[in-house]
Amino acid sequence: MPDQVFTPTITPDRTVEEYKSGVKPTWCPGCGDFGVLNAVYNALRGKGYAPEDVVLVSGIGCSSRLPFFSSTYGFHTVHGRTMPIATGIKVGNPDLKVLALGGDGDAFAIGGGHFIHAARRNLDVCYVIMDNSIYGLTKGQTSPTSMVGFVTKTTPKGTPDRPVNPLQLAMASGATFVGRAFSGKPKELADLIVQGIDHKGFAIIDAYSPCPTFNKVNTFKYYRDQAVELPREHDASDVMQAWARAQSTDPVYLGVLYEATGEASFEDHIASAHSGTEADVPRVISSILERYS
Amino acid sequence: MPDQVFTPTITPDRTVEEYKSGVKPTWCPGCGDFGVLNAVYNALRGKGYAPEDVVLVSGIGCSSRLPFFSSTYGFHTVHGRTMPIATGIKVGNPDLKVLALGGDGDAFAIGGGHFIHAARRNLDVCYVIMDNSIYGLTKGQTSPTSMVGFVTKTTPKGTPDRPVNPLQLAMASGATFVGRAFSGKPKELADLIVQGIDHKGFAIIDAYSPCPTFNKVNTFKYYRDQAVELPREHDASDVMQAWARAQSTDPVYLGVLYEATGEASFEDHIASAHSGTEADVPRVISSILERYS
Amino acid sequence: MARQDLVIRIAGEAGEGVSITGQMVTQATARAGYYVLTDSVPPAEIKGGYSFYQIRLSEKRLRSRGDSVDVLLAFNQEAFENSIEHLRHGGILIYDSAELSPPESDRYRSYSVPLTDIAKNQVELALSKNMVAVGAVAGLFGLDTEHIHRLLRESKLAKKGEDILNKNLKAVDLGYQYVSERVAERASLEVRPSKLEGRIVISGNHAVALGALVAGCRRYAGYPITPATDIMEFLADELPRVGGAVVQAEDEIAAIGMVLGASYAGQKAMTATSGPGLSLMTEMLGLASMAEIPSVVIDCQRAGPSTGMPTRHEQGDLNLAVYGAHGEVQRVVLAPASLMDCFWTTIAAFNLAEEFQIPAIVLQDTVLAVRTESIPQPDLSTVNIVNRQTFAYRDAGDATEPGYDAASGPERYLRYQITPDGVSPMAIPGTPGGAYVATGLEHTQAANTSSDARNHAAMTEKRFRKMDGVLAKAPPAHEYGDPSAEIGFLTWGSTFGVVAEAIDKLAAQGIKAHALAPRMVWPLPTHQIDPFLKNKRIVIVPEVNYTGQFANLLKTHYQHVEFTRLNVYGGQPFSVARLIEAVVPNASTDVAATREEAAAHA
Amino acid sequence: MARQDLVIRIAGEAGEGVSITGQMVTQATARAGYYVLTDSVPPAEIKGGYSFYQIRLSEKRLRSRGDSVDVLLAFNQEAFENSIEHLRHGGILIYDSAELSPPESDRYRSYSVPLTDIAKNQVELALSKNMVAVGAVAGLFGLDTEHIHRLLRESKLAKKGEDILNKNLKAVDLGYQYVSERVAERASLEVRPSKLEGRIVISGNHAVALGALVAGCRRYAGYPITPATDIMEFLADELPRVGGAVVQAEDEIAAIGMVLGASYAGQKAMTATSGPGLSLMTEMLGLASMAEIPSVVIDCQRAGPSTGMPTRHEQGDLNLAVYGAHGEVQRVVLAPASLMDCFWTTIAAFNLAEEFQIPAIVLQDTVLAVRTESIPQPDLSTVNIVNRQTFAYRDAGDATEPGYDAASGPERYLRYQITPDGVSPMAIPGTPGGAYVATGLEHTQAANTSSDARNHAAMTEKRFRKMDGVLAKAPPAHEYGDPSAEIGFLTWGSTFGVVAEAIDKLAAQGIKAHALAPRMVWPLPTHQIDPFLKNKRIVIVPEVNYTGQFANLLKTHYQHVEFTRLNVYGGQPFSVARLIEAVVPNASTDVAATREEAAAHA
Ligand SMILES: Cc1ncc(C[n+]2csc(CCOP(=O)(O)OP(=O)(O)O)c2C)c(N)n1
Ligand SMILES: Cc1ncc(C[n+]2csc(CCOP(=O)(O)OP(=O)(O)O)c2C)c(N)n1
Ligand code: SF4
Ligand code: SF4
Ligand SMILES: [Mg+2]
Ligand SMILES: [Mg+2]
Repeated sequence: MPDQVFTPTITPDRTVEEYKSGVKPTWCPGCGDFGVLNAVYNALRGKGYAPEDVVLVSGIGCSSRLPFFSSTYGFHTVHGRTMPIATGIKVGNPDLKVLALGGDGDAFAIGGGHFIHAARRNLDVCYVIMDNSIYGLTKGQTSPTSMVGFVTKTTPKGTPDRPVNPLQLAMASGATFVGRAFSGKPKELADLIVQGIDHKGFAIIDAYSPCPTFNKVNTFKYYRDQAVELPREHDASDVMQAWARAQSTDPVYLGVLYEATGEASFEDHIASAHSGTEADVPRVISSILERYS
Repeated sequence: MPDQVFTPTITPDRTVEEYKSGVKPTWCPGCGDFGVLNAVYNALRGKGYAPEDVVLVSGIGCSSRLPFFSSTYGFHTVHGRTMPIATGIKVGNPDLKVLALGGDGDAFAIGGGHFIHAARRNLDVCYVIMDNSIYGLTKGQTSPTSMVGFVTKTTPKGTPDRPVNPLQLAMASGATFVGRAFSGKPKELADLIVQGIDHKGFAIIDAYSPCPTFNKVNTFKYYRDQAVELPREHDASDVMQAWARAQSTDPVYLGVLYEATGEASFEDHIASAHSGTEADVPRVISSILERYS
Repeated sequence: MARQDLVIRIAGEAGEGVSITGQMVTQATARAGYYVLTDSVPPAEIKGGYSFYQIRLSEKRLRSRGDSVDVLLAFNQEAFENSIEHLRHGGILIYDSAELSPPESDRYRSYSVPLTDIAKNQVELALSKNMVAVGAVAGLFGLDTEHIHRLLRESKLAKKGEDILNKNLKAVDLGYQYVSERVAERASLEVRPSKLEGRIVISGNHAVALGALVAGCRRYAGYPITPATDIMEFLADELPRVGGAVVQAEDEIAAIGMVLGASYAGQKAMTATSGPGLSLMTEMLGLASMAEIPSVVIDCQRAGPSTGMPTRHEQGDLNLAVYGAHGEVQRVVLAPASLMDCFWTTIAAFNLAEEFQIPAIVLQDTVLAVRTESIPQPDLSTVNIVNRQTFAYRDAGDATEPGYDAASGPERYLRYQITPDGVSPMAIPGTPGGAYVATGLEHTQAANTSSDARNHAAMTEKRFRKMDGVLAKAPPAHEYGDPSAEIGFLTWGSTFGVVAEAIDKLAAQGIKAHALAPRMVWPLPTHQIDPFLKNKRIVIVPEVNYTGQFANLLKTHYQHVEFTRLNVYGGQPFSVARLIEAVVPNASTDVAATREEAAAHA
Repeated sequence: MARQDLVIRIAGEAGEGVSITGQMVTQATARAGYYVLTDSVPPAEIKGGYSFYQIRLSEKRLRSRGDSVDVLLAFNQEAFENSIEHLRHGGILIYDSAELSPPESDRYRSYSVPLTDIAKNQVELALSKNMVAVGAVAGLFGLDTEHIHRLLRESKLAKKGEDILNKNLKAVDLGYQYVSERVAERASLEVRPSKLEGRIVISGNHAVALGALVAGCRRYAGYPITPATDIMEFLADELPRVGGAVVQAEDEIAAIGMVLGASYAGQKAMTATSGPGLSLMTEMLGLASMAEIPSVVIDCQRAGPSTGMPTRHEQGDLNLAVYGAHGEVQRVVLAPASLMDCFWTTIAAFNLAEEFQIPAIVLQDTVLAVRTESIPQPDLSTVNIVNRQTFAYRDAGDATEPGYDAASGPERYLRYQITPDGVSPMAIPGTPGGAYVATGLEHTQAANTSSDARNHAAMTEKRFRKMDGVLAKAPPAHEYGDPSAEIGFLTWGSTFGVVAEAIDKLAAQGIKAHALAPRMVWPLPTHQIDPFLKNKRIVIVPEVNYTGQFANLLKTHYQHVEFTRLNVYGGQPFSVARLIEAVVPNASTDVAATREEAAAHA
């Protein structure tokens, strides 16, 4: 098995239909996740990947159901463990195209620790966080990106916790591509996903994906009012500019806030550490036995 | 029990000896942690706290043994869980003086997720990370603050992971006090701990504390060469300045890089949510029973 | 002649409609003096999809949801398809004629009720459809609509203005009227209310939360998870009213960590979760045992393994609760067997945790978590609250005084003192002279670390001695049926309720049976089980899992008793019929095995 | 007459000195053709503190570290104090006169050897003290110093220049000379070497790592923890040499997650940890069972609970390995019983994990983890490697062909196909037509989510059917002693080695005994245990834990067998004496119970 290698197939003239699994999404009508799903379909089509060369990895949450709606391979893991499993898949077979997906709770609450480390490893994975500032699947509790004072049944007096800033968190952890998008602009989102895939190293995209059922604050309208494209002059290679625009809450900026190019990916490091292949197994074992004799 | 309340005793004329437990530190000769321990003694003495009003909370690691050497209360928890337990203690009794302590592995590897959330809660705790860029207790493996290329037995070709920036991570997570210190300057460290204690909200101090046994790179000499005090003009209230100086690696800056004052602490939020006390229990229970009848 | 009981299922799309209708009927029914007990699919995962709310009412105390449905109210086609096989032969189907037109069948009588139409055209408020449904259901068994009217007037609806309220009242009446004029079988559906007073209608999870509040729990930390979240939601409302606090943690490890921290600081604290969360707490629970920190964990068991079927029932976490630790730990595991028990068992958990400074795990299960039931208001005057033994500062300077002596210095306080019962007084931070370091490392009596062999052995024994005390304080087991019977059911959790009904049914057939359900499932309360086993020829151990976790636990102690395992594992509770079948194979009972169970028997 | 065996303990401050001296003696002894077996305190937690390295050598195969010490070499006072009670009556104490002057005693003969002095003044290289010690030890039992010289020449020292090397060689000779001129009992210490060839000297953890490499493991993810870290360190060196990779994860949850990810992607992968890490992996291991992902976890058991005593021995994680999951899972738990077994059992773990697509847990223990032993070089030609059944793309378009048919579309691939043996071929990403979503939710054969009761029941049964296959493929159990004996020891893990020695000793006293140690401890290999139990009158179950975890596991299956539990729980392994005592109470054996054990008997 270790020698199973393949060259991913790229076919430019694919259709979106080829990426659909035939399973009907179970999301509520009006859920932002539909837009993200469409953007994922379109991004994959744009890349022309064969569905079998792609793995969508997710956690647990409404958003994390996405892989079931796609004809690619998928791994719907457990809550918060999207990153470790995506890491394992990429380390297991660096030729696979791995897209990670999931909710804000999955990524930043229970998965917060793994997020930091996936970023600092600079794993060549694009991670789209479907950020609705709420726990959708468990029916509406405060999430790490909810605003201070956000009222839910578990925080009836409003949450006291200051929101995590996903973009700054990614930058502080060494991520090399940091973007923000909005499910209400699925074309731009699809473009951003393509850029994230093309980027060598860890690409994080915080995608606002409203939950009309449980979050009555961060709605489509809210983001339409609040979110603007990055100004033309924004220099994504300048970490200080990126940090400053990530800090802004009014407006919030959409697009590639930060990108560092030319950095080695985790996969590069692994490959460069190799001093042999499967063919060397007998030789290596002999040399070990000799060493111990 | 819920009504056990007390007013912390402050006695200004205490001696350092009063904070020693009589247990001899088990650290290797020359370990940076001795300097941190002394700074902790001095900071507590400076505050004049009664030892029984103080709880030192730690995880697992060489550094995390510190509470055993102090005459205060202590909780030597499990690896990486310093923050949840410190949170519980403060929420359990907000009058206690809680100082958290531990290693870089404890704080940023296994404890990385909790670190983010302790910061965003703005818990009124001062957290001193004894940062030696190595796992000391397990005999020398790469830690999240080790530099790229750092060679250990688990990373014989040098670690591929980019180091976490503890200060930026804290800022991205909403910490309101972010400082850096060096065990080789214990007086300044003690002062910084006092400032961290005095700060209302979460104070994180990344304290370089070399491990001469296993880290032959980040030595006392290394930090003496590399670390300088913040320039006089540094404005700790300016998050952009703080971010920029936290970004710098040559030199690295010592002192309070960032402080936001006047923010409500987690304990403030909890107190402000209270609409009654233990005395209201019978009334509250009656009203619940009525509601359900 | 009035019926003994009636089972009504309201089925439709997951969301507010089904549960609002169900809850309103339940409340009104209880107000009218009936015993009432419900079942439902817990808050659905994502909106949409099939969902139901099942209400059973009776003049007498109820113990299970009922094997089959007498009246099915179907809001849509999917609901009809999923529920119809649960309708008993000769049952009644009510459906919204605007949404579906089910086929005729001689298995049931069906009535179309134009719920949507009445709401739209007669009430002129489309949203009042659910109230038309409530009225229709009331009309079926003759529930006085006055109870519904009063509930509506007390509800949030009343604040929406006179017009809205009146329209809703009218909707109820129209639904009632429609049904009472058309459904011929009405008389056969009548159930007499009981005349009991002073009852509350509460869900199992809320009973747990109320129990915690009464037991003295003042800190809660948790991470949302089905079907445990409403415990947190209840306490998030109530604890701040008594100076307490609820923290939404970043994950379950943090939640249990906060509980340990708060308890170390002197508070009674708890968390609630379900299987995945309990799995994550494994390491921290070991710390709780080793550092001897009182702590309570409610595990609302759902169908596993892994994420499994989050809204389905299973008694699958017993092994984890008992054995889930590296090294060897002391803990108590309790399981409520009825809704009332959710309240009392939670209190017992706090008391045992406090007295013995150990973690107590309550194995709630999905059936009880989501069940709403009318129960007698718990008699708070009988509540016994236990607090941990604390270390107190004595400044007497009197060396003859046992305990701490200020002059002798802090060495005198032995946090982990080796005592005959294994319990050592705990110093709460802030107590002078009590300073110590709580630790998960093996330690001496004075809480210093030690790898000494003699010390480890002695400390292990000290900690395990506490388990004897725990056993002596075991809350009484549930018993049902005829103690002289040779057929015994030894069970746990909500399965006990179904067993009790089965025993009644067997008794009616002249078959004697006897049931025992220990509320403390670990350590094994052999002093409760021994007398039960004495005269038994057959001991059946029914549980909703595949491997027979409780049966295996029993076998580790009872080497010479033959336990007959009886397991269903389809994510559904036992039916009464299945249990009867185990005693009287091929018995033709009047209840049809449900589809789920048919599958799960295999 | 030469002795059967000799036990030498080198004791001093934790750090390089003790282990370098010990390792050098061990290597040279093995080169000289002796069987050699060591014990030591695992890499200490923080530098300093007491540490020892114990070497037992013999002409015959050894199975335990030896109950008592024949020769104690004490580097300092603390080492003397901690070790002296392990020295047998009439044993020999060698100490560094510069560091301590122990009292005279008639329990032992003592010799001062001026290690420091010789190194400083005669060799003129203070650092050579350890080599003086090595020479001194060699001199005691007549080990040819040529073996040591050769090791030094092959070592890193040789690169430090001729002068340094020569000084070290001289140090060895001076130590040898000093002892041979002074120690009167030398003749009585002589042990004859065996003449076996082709042996390797390896530690238990390295044998595990080597086994993994041979089994086809190409990905490793782990988080450092005592006493497991050296498995990771070994593979960090070796895997990149064969195109593999090691990832240092941020915690144990991430480590097992990476293992599952890599395995999903088609690699054989593993992680190694000890108790605290295994606890943290509980949830993820449930996912592995549910999503059916082959995976291997090495758990180097240490003394618990919680952080416990990280450098001490205990067989305390069996419960967690077997039962540590919410819901009900399929896994295999193996335990090596000897050093050689560490190699083979790891291979068996991979084979079982692959064949049945389940997690396999290897319960390594501290005794084996840190033991170094001379063992025959494993015969790689007998290694059998099993790979998972994979789904292969067949573009035949031939509908009669079983398996995938391109024309029929991806629905045709059933990842979780219900098969007679429960095993369903696994598609590896990149395989056309094999796309599926691995999930921890209950799922249909086609890997879609489902809460259907019939489906859950059928899937539960499918998954559990795999356990029958696992049993059929159980690696053979270890057996020792006389099968006709009525006294049986049923044990597991490293305890088996001590049991085997006890059986030899009992045989010498004319008492017949028989031992069995299944290498597969879960599922219970009853086909191996049944025949063993057949003629037994007494079945003793010795294990290093308090509650008798293996005994309890046995009881869940064997209802009518009386198992006699025998437990020590001081963080130390069994002594031979303790086991003999269990059979022949108050037997006066020639071995003294060690202090640790004396404590742990209670
Ligand atoms: C270990 C564990 N804890 C808790 C849960 C319950 N749970 C499922 S999804 C979820 C959070 C969902 O929020 P998010 O990740 O933001 O996804 P969304 O549903 O909003 O898309 C929680 C708490 C779980 N499945 N597993
Ligand atoms: C759950 C768990 N995983 C791993 C370990 C092993 N371990 C103990 S301390 C430590 C890391 C020590 O590094 P750090 O936190 O930086 O502290 P230091 O020793 O350097 O002061 C590790 C991996 C453990 N005790 N528990
Ligand atoms: S609950 Fe919210 S996030 Fe979940 S499917 Fe519905 S709208 Fe989307
Ligand atoms: S190993 Fe390093 S960190 Fe640990 S005590 Fe020694 S010097 Fe300090
Ligand atoms: Mg969300
Ligand atoms: Mg460190």
